[in-house]
Amino acid sequence: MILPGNASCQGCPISMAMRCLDVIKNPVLVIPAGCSTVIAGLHPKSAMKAPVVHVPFPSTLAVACGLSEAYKKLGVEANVVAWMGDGAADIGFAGLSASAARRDDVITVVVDNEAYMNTGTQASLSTFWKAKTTTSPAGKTEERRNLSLIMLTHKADYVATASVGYIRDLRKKLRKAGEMAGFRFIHIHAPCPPGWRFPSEKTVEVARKAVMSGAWILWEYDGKLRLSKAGEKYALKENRIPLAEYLKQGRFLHLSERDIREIERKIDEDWEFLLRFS
Amino acid sequence: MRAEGNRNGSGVKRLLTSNEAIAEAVKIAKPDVIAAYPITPQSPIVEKLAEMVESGELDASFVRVESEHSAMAVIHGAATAGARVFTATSSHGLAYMFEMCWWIAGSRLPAVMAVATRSIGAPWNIHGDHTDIMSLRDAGWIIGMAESAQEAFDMTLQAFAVSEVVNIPFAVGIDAFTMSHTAEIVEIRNAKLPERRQAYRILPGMEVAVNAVTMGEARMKARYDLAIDLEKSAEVIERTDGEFGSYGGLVEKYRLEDAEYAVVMAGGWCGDAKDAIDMLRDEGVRIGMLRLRFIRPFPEKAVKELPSEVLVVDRANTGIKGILGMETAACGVEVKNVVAGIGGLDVGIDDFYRLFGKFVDGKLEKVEWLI
Amino acid sequence: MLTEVTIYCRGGQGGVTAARVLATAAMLQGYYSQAMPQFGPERRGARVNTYLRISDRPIRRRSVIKNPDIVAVFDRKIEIDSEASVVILNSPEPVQIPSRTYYVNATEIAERHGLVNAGWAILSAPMSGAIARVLDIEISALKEAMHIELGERAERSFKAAKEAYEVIKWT
Amino acid sequence: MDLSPILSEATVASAGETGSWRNYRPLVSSELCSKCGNCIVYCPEGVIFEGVDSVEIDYRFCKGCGVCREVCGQKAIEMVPE
Repeated sequence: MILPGNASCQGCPISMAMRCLDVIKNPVLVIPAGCSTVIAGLHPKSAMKAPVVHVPFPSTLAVACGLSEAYKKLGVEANVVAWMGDGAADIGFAGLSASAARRDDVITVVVDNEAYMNTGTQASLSTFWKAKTTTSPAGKTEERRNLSLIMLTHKADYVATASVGYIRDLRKKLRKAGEMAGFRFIHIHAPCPPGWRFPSEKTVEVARKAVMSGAWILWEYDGKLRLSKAGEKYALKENRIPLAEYLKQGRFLHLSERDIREIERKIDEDWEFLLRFS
Repeated sequence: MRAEGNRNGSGVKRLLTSNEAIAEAVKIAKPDVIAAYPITPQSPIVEKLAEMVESGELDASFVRVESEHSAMAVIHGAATAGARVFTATSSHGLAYMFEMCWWIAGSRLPAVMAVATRSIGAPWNIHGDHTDIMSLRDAGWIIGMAESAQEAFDMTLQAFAVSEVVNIPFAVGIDAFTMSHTAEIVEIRNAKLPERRQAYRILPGMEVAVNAVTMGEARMKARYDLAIDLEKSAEVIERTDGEFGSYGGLVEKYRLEDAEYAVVMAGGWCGDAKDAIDMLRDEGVRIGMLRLRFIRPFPEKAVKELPSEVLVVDRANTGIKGILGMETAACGVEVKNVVAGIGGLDVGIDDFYRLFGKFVDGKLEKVEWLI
Repeated sequence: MLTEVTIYCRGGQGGVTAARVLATAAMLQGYYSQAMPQFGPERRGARVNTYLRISDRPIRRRSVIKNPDIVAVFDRKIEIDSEASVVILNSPEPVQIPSRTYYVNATEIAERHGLVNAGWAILSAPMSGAIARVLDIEISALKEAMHIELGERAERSFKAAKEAYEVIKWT
Repeated sequence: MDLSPILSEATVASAGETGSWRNYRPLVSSELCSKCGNCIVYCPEGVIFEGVDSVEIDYRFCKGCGVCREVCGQKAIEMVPE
């Protein structure tokens, strides 16, 4: 799907996730501004072995809807994939919500690296509490927004979280989404080596530690909410690794013991809250 | 009482507002995808289209979006896939979709949008002027301005025909309320449009990206091509004029042949101004009007042929000047410029009569505001 | 010849509909016509003007009517601030004003025909009947116009319009 | 109409021969490699393929990130300075 020799950084989680798109038949990608724009290829070259429609930030889902409606009207078989980062999900949230509410026949993938990486690591609504970014130099003061939970409350046809640390689980979820119709949403946790300040070979390890520490929960909803096999055991706190293990990233080096305990408390709350829907 | 006045023409006669006339034209054009967000005074256009889709009169996908930004984005996507598309907006709606207006033009996608031209706040005002549609000038759209419900109907059909030949989106302007909500007699002509055509479409299986990040001269080249093609669209507009009513192409020349004095205007208030011109003509004043039917491409040739005394009456300003005043002056024509009718301020025949009289008497300042 | 009519009414009374029905009826008789609501957010109960133009020549003007030939008043409580030579009033009895005045009890006719919505008599039908009579529009054209503009509501409305058309008096 | 400014064609090396970005080169031990495929699916660049005895790496485009070494359960990949 994504051809080698592309512009992604070393150890890029987005590129890793983009490779998984090959499980989807007849894809047409809609990509707003973000790292994915650059990774997908600079003019006059494209790195994707699929059609790509590059669009401005907040238009992503609406353009995807337009393509999907037109293909249906013109009798063209297609799987329109709106592929975006957490930045586009922030600025385009009204369009995302409307698309889900309309049940547009679109697969939405948010590769969430928890900040605006393409413009130089500014805080997003997904940025973790206390994480350092260039616009939260002392650590972000607000909570991160739980995007996938919001999409779940839209009762979309399919909602899943995934992680580049569990690529087979991610591929399975993309395949499942590709074989369904309706509004499908996949939220991929995508640890970013330069943005989070960890070595490029650690992308998978950091992603897995997020899941193993309980900081990123793997689940899916297709009418019923279930924890995914790959991460279900971390529902039990005693199975989790110490959170400090996951937080060994440049953006969290300033955290105190108390901060870490506070994050742990927030994570416990997140689990409790999510499991009410299952 | 009986009259025969409106019996000419072959199509069915109906009493329609410009909003309704546009909806009827769109129905004939058979778009595949329509997307819209309501805004006064455009809403009746898309309400009518929604009704037509609901009743099966029109086989189109009608997408109810949450904003004008998304309305333009939906038709952008649908046009990319090869669909015939339509939307409508006004004022703040146009401002909100502005970014996407640039994208659909830059992508060279044919599309048609009706703009019920309305003031942009602040302060709040829902009434007519041309401030919204004039903001579209730089985006790379063809911009037409109708004067009557009949012309709104004809121009909407022509818009599809022209846009799909030149691969440039086309906005049809109608004045808020004085046109959008005013019912007039419209002949529903039996126009037939060719099948949808466009320079490219994006389909599954293609290994191609559209609008990837450019470096070097590609963006400048794209912008230059669009500018040139927009200028050249004048030929297509002139050529197709007769197929959709006969108006004279980019401009309508009213009593201009022997005129010493010329008034340059656009939009729905030109009718009142024409009545005022007739009054002055009856008094022996050789005055006429150049009605700009198009703002883009700008009718430079016709403007350059104007007599030496020119008054441009504007319903939108840039700084202290009127926008059309500035555009006309940029063609090398010496102009007097009046800004009037902002925020729906009514300008009637008597007002035009007095204004034109002052112009003919040489008593107008270079730029004046009719407040 | 151009005839300009201003309808004074309150939002919800059907002034806009009346103007449209009359413009369509005039069109059916071969005239050019134009129906123009007062522009702005309509609010039920608030005073609104509606404008109607009929002419044997194309109508180009779209500005509001400042000096109407005829004024039709749907609600007597609305002050008539016009010097129009002809006034058509919704009133149970004649009213002495300088203009040539026609009157018809449109409210009573509307109520009797069940043309009421949320406690408001809908006056478009009887008043368009009354105005049509003054404008010399044929009853058959009015009937057809009502069918075009009102669809299935036309039948009952036309009965009320016809009654007003027949009973309108002048003082 | 010239569409070249707005359309782009799919191609390898859209950002050039990215092997030149590499500071460390992953070397695969054919003795240790079990061809489990972990490195193949996790390689961000998609430049690791199943070979005859072990996985093989297209060094023309490998950026040398080292993810393959980290996900290898057999410890069959080592990163050596270029």
